[in-house]
Amino acid sequence: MRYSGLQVIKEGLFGNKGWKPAWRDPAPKAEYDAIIIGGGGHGLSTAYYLAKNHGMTNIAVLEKGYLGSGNIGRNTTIVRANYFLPGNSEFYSHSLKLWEGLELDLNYNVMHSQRGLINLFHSDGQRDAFARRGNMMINQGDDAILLDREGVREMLPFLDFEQTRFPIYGGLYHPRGGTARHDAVAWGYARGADRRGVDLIQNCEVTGIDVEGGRVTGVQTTRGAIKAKKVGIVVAGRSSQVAAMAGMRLPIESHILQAFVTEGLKPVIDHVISFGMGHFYISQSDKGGLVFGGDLDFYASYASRGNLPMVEHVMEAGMTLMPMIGRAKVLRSWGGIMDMSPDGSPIIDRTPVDGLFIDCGWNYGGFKAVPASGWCMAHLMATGESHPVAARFKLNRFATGHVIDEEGTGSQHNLH
Amino acid sequence: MRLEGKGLVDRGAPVSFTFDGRSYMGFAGDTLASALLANDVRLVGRSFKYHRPRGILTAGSEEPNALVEVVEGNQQTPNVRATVQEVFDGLVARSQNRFPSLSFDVMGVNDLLSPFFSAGFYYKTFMWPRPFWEKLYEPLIRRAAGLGRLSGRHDEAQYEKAWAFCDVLVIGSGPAGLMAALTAAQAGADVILAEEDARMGGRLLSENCRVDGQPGADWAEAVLDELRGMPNVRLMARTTVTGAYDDGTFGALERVGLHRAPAPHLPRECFWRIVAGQAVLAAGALERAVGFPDNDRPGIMLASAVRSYLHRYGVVAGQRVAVLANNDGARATARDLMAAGVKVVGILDTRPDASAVEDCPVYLNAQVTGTAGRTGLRSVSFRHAGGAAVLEVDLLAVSGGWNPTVHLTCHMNGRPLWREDIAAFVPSPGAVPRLTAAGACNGAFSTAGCLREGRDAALVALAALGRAASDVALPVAEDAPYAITPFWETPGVEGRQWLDFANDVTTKDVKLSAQENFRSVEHMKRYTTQGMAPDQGKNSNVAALAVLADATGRGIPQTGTTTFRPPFVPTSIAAMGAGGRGAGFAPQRFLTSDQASRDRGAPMIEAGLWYRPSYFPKPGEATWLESCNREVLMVRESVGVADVSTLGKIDIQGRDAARFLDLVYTNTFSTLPVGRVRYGLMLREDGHVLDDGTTARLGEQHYLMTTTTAAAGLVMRHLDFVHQAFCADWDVRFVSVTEGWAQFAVAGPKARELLATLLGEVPALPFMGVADVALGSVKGRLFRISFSGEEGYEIAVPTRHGEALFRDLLARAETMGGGPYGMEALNVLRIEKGFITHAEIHGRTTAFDIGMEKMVSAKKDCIGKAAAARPGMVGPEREQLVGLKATGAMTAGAHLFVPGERVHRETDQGYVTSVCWSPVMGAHLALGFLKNGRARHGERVRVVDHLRKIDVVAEVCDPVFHDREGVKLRA
Amino acid sequence: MPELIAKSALHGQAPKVALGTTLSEGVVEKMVSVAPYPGRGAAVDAVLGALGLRFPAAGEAVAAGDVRLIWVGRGMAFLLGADAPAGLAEHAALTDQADGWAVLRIAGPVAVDALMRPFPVDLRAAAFPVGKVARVPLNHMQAVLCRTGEDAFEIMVFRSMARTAWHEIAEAMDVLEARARAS
Amino acid sequence: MRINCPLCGTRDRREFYYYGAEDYLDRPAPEAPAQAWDDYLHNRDNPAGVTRDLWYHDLGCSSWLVVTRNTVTHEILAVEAVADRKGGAA
Repeated sequence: MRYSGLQVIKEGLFGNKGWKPAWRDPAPKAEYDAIIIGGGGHGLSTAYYLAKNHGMTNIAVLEKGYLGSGNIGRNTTIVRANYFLPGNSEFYSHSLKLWEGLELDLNYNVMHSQRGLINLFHSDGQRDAFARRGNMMINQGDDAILLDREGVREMLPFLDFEQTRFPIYGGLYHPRGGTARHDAVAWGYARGADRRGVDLIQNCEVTGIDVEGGRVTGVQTTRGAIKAKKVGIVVAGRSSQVAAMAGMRLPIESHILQAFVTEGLKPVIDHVISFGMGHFYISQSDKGGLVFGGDLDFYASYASRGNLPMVEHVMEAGMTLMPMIGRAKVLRSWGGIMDMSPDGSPIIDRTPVDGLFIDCGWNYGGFKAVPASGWCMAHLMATGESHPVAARFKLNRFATGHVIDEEGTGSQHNLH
Repeated sequence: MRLEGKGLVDRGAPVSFTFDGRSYMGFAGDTLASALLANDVRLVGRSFKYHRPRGILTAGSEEPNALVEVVEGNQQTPNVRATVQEVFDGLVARSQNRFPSLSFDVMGVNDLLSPFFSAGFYYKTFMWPRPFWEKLYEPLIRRAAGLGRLSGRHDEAQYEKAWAFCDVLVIGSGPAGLMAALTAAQAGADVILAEEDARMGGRLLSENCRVDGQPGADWAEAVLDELRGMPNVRLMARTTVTGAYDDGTFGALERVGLHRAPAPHLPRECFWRIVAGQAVLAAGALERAVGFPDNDRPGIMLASAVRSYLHRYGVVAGQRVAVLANNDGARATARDLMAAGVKVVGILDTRPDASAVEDCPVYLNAQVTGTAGRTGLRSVSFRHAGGAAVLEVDLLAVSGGWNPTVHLTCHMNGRPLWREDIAAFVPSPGAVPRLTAAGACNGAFSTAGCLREGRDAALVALAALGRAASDVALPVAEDAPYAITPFWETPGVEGRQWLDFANDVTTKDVKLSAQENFRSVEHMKRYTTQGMAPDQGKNSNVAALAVLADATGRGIPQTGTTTFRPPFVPTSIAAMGAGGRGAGFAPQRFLTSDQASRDRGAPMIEAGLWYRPSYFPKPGEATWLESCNREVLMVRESVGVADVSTLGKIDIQGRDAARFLDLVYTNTFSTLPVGRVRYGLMLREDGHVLDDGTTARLGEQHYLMTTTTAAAGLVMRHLDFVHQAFCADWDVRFVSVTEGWAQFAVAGPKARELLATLLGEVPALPFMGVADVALGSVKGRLFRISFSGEEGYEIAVPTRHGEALFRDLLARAETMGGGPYGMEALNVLRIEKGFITHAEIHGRTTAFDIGMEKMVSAKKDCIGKAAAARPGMVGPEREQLVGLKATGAMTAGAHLFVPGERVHRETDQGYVTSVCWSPVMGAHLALGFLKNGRARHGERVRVVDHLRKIDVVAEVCDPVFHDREGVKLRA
Repeated sequence: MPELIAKSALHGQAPKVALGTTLSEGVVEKMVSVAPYPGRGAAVDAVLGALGLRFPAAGEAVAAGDVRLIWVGRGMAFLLGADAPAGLAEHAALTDQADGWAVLRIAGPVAVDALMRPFPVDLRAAAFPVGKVARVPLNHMQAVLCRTGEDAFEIMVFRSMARTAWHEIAEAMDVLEARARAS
Repeated sequence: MRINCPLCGTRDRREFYYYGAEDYLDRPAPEAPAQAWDDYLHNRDNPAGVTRDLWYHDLGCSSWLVVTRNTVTHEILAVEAVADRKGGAA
């Protein structure tokens, strides 16, 4: 069933009785050409592009909960391509280009909104670091504009320019940055993959990975054994556990990232604003909620929930930067489980087991990567070779010292 | 309408307030909702999506409809619950999400278009043409969405945060909470009793009930009097516990100043962090609505709320009332109203087998098939066991049963348990460690049951605390069983039945989500937005779940629940962020020279929480650059003085001090002679540069390390780790002395001359030497070190003398043609000399990159040495520190390219980190990193900064531009 | 040769009084950190014994007349009011700390309430009795908190942050006063 | 979250700085093979369950601590000073 405005009107006139399921609920087959473990954003986009770009349709996505039950539904929905190190730069640039055609490609409105992202800076040194970044963005073919204090004031007049603890020197404006409706991304890819014949199997937890003679042969699940020639692990938040099923120990530590949304308010913030100095970023959803967050809780955790010190820190940062949000009331907080890698950059690579591939280590930046991650993981699984824009995301780069450390904080997992 | 002689409001204290510009009277003790109802105002809001007219549904913080803006001067607070806001003289409130007025809202047209606005419709359209999304569709959606408005102005009001510690935290002051508090307090435990309402007593204030023979409210007051008299009890009214966190920590929001006119320093709200040894959750239960067509009209109210308004406020919200219920409890509503003289036209009991005996007509097996009255209920149509009927009513009290307030027990991932007998979820025991649920929130709905569970929960808490319990007698109270037959929606009728009032989610939306295979409860929630409105699903999640369970052919327990997460009630950013506004976000650190610098007009800039002077303008200087150039030349030609006290200073002593330094620095300090200073490089264990600085050997077993300003805390933590983890038994101790010494750089060809006038005699220090000096009776230290490339000294005195010494040094310098210099000049001087800062050691550079690989001693181990040897950390592919010299201006952040090659990420050769105009050399200088840069001195590179429109060619050179041989330093 | 005048961290700051409670700047003339080397505990106590002192346990302040030795962290105490006794340097690292810290004193009936705003620590009498000392943050600042009387405390913060520390406690006092006025 | 510092007593999490897994205590010998250093710096068991990790009482007594705790429930089972650990310091 094709979605369109006309279809919405037609169905509306007939009581909305004709809408079909967005995807099937197939029983798992005994064998597939490829299995993707993990029905989150990255897993679903991997499946979609395996089917679409590589014609692999005898494949399944195994999800232990419901589709999109991981971080794809627990993030702050920011989409951007503002990295400055080789490796990240070309990858996120590619991802943003895919975002820009996503609705028409998927026939699903993921509400990708290029409302612009502004990274504030508060000293000459920070300005120069952002200039280095912005220039790299332009060198890569993306967009960036360096705003001075008055330029920021023009766009964001409600910031506290007079009293805030860290005076605003300016901002790096990324006009093509923005947001998207997070759940819709999962659903759009799920529906797209399903329409191409991919089996999306929910409530199917993988409990083991079968390896024979150094080669993957299938997986054990709560719904029985399933054979497969190729298996992709795409389970950010649980990467260490699933990789351990194949005897691997990953350079990953799991951390909580909390985020917050307020009650609905009439539009007051039209951009995505990032206040790095205060570890605070914010945007306003189309429903009117202020969606914002800060840094990790900073201790390893799988609890999907955090504690007050970071909650308070985030609120304090909001109050020093934009005290006009003081009377907005936080409606809900939540926590996602982040795969934190030792350099803050992800891994899309083969593993020591033949036919077993891994896509993990997205730190707290996985949402915007969903299209390119799936694109590159699909390329890797289909061809056995890294896609050129993900060629630096090697599993062994820590051992060899070829790290991609945007933050410059070193090999401590939680500092990225 | 207000009833004479009823209610607990203070009839002797009338107050005046306005709503939508009209003045009304209420009494102290009223909420805005009770006062509006007393004034027969029924229409108070508009719904989110369809802009449906809405009235007051509840009498508590769970209210989904009656959300208003409260206005104070040019500031306003959106989405205030009229059911929580207390009235006071001068309160100004107005309705929201309507245009132009509450009674005529043009957006009400959405209601007519609702067939096209089904759940998730926006995912299926607005896709074409692509640019229309940001330009047309999204702005329309954004404008229509949202409820209240922020003022857009800084919130300048006072807020507060505080801590409290107790043995037992009791949450809720109804019968269970009061018994728990009393039991715990009488056993001597420190008790905090937190109550969301302005007045303690919970449902005892809202029901016609008796405890120990007295009216419930009187019994509550007597218990509260007793608690007030106990020093170990703290009563916190107007305080909502918002979240349960690890290890007995709770967040709580106290409404301190919201019920009165603002006053100076009086906080609007206080966010408490309460740490409790044990907790008793006695949060009560929330009544559920019932699904039937147009069940959202003003005049349809929860039965318990009708009783609250009657007993607590002496208000009835209608003249002709009907009651719709699926349980026995709601019968009291009819009886209480009739006792108060209100006309009850009928009880509509959805159960076929309930009792029909009341003093008013009772209709069994009743199902409402429709309601009339757009801005206020006029009639109810229904069918029942005996046929169908229409009742003219202006108030319909509804009760779909009760949901225990389990929310806090879910905050640590606990999943509530479904209890079939009460058709509700109850807390999973132990879901929050050290917290016991009691009373209605635990599924005990009788007054006697609440009293008993409250006492028992306190006994559990006392036992866990190891305290003996005193014998607390249980009062006598009603103990009727709770009889309910679930009724979620009305079958076989046309029309929309609302679940989530605020977000306009109907039973049709839930069924559509199931139809489209959004069958998981989380999918349904996210697809329909059920439960995501300001009431957080408190009024509707369970009913929506039941409808989904039915639509998917599963039971409720199999369908599951969504997760309740903090906060329990929407909580203001300002309260949780209290203290963060303005400069409060981080401590401010001031130098002893601060006032002296400001006296000279120096703009102060923030650096690692410190404030440092940027430059010292002189009359006639129009730009910072003019001042900076003068200060640079001053240092190069005569003498300059700068406060460098912000550098971290660590005093290190012990027989193993030298050995310790050898471990943390790449180079060797055990060979440093006493009285000498050495530059040291410190790596992280991953092989990248952590910090650099000079370390002086003050004695055989005594060193003084300096760190950069930014990394002072980081280095201290690092040293503590290395010491405690790897060599705790070594004879070494260290402590920060950053704050103990004020230290000033005196630099330039006349530095020694200046110091001679100060000290009488300057110790004959070699370059990189240190000596004790005396300034009168004050003992100081003199270092011969330089960050400028000139002959330079740093003189340090105990901090209390810092200001005096700074002013003295300036006075002396100025008589010699010198003076103070600021951060700008300091930066130019160090770039000319090729000294690095954190602009260069930004966390991604290695000793190899900055040309210091020879400083990594081959003769010993050090932190970071092994990892620095990884293949990717060295070699010609790395970007290496170089100098750049150009005739045109360069910018830090520019990238480097080979002239003639295309400018692209793939051809990128490096980047610029620091730039300056060198007035000494008459050239633009820069430091930067260039691939294989050390082998490329003499080459020309293109410096491109798109952002600042810079495109110049520079010459690659050694990073040391000034006095490469160090002749001046050693003069 | 100049005679350099000395200024305290909060030089010129008048005491603040609210609800009978006074916040004022304290004076430290002498303060030395004492950090015994490994295995030297007995020797350190022997030397300190001459002053009538011993090295304090964690959270403890030991006093002899006007001379105090207060625990300030792992393996370290501050000696206040006296020079380090002869011989101590053989067994412990000694470092002058008199200029590195600002001292604030608060005394009066709402001292505890005021401190329960910025300090995340249990100040109930049983948990924090008179004589106890703790390393505990004052909001975001490192601090030393010492209970000197039932309603009296001494607070030490790094000298450069004294103004922020003062502001945060003074604001808590203002708020308490406004609350009292409103109730 | 509250951590029972052996010197300071039970304190709020905000006073502590988190470093990472206990692995950081087992520093390989300087000449150890590259794999040992890779494991030391990067690779982690990262259990969903009981783990031992390193915390620093940053705004307190400056002790480095080994905390035994559960990453799923956040329950803290034991706290020990790094410097005092059995068989610890070299």
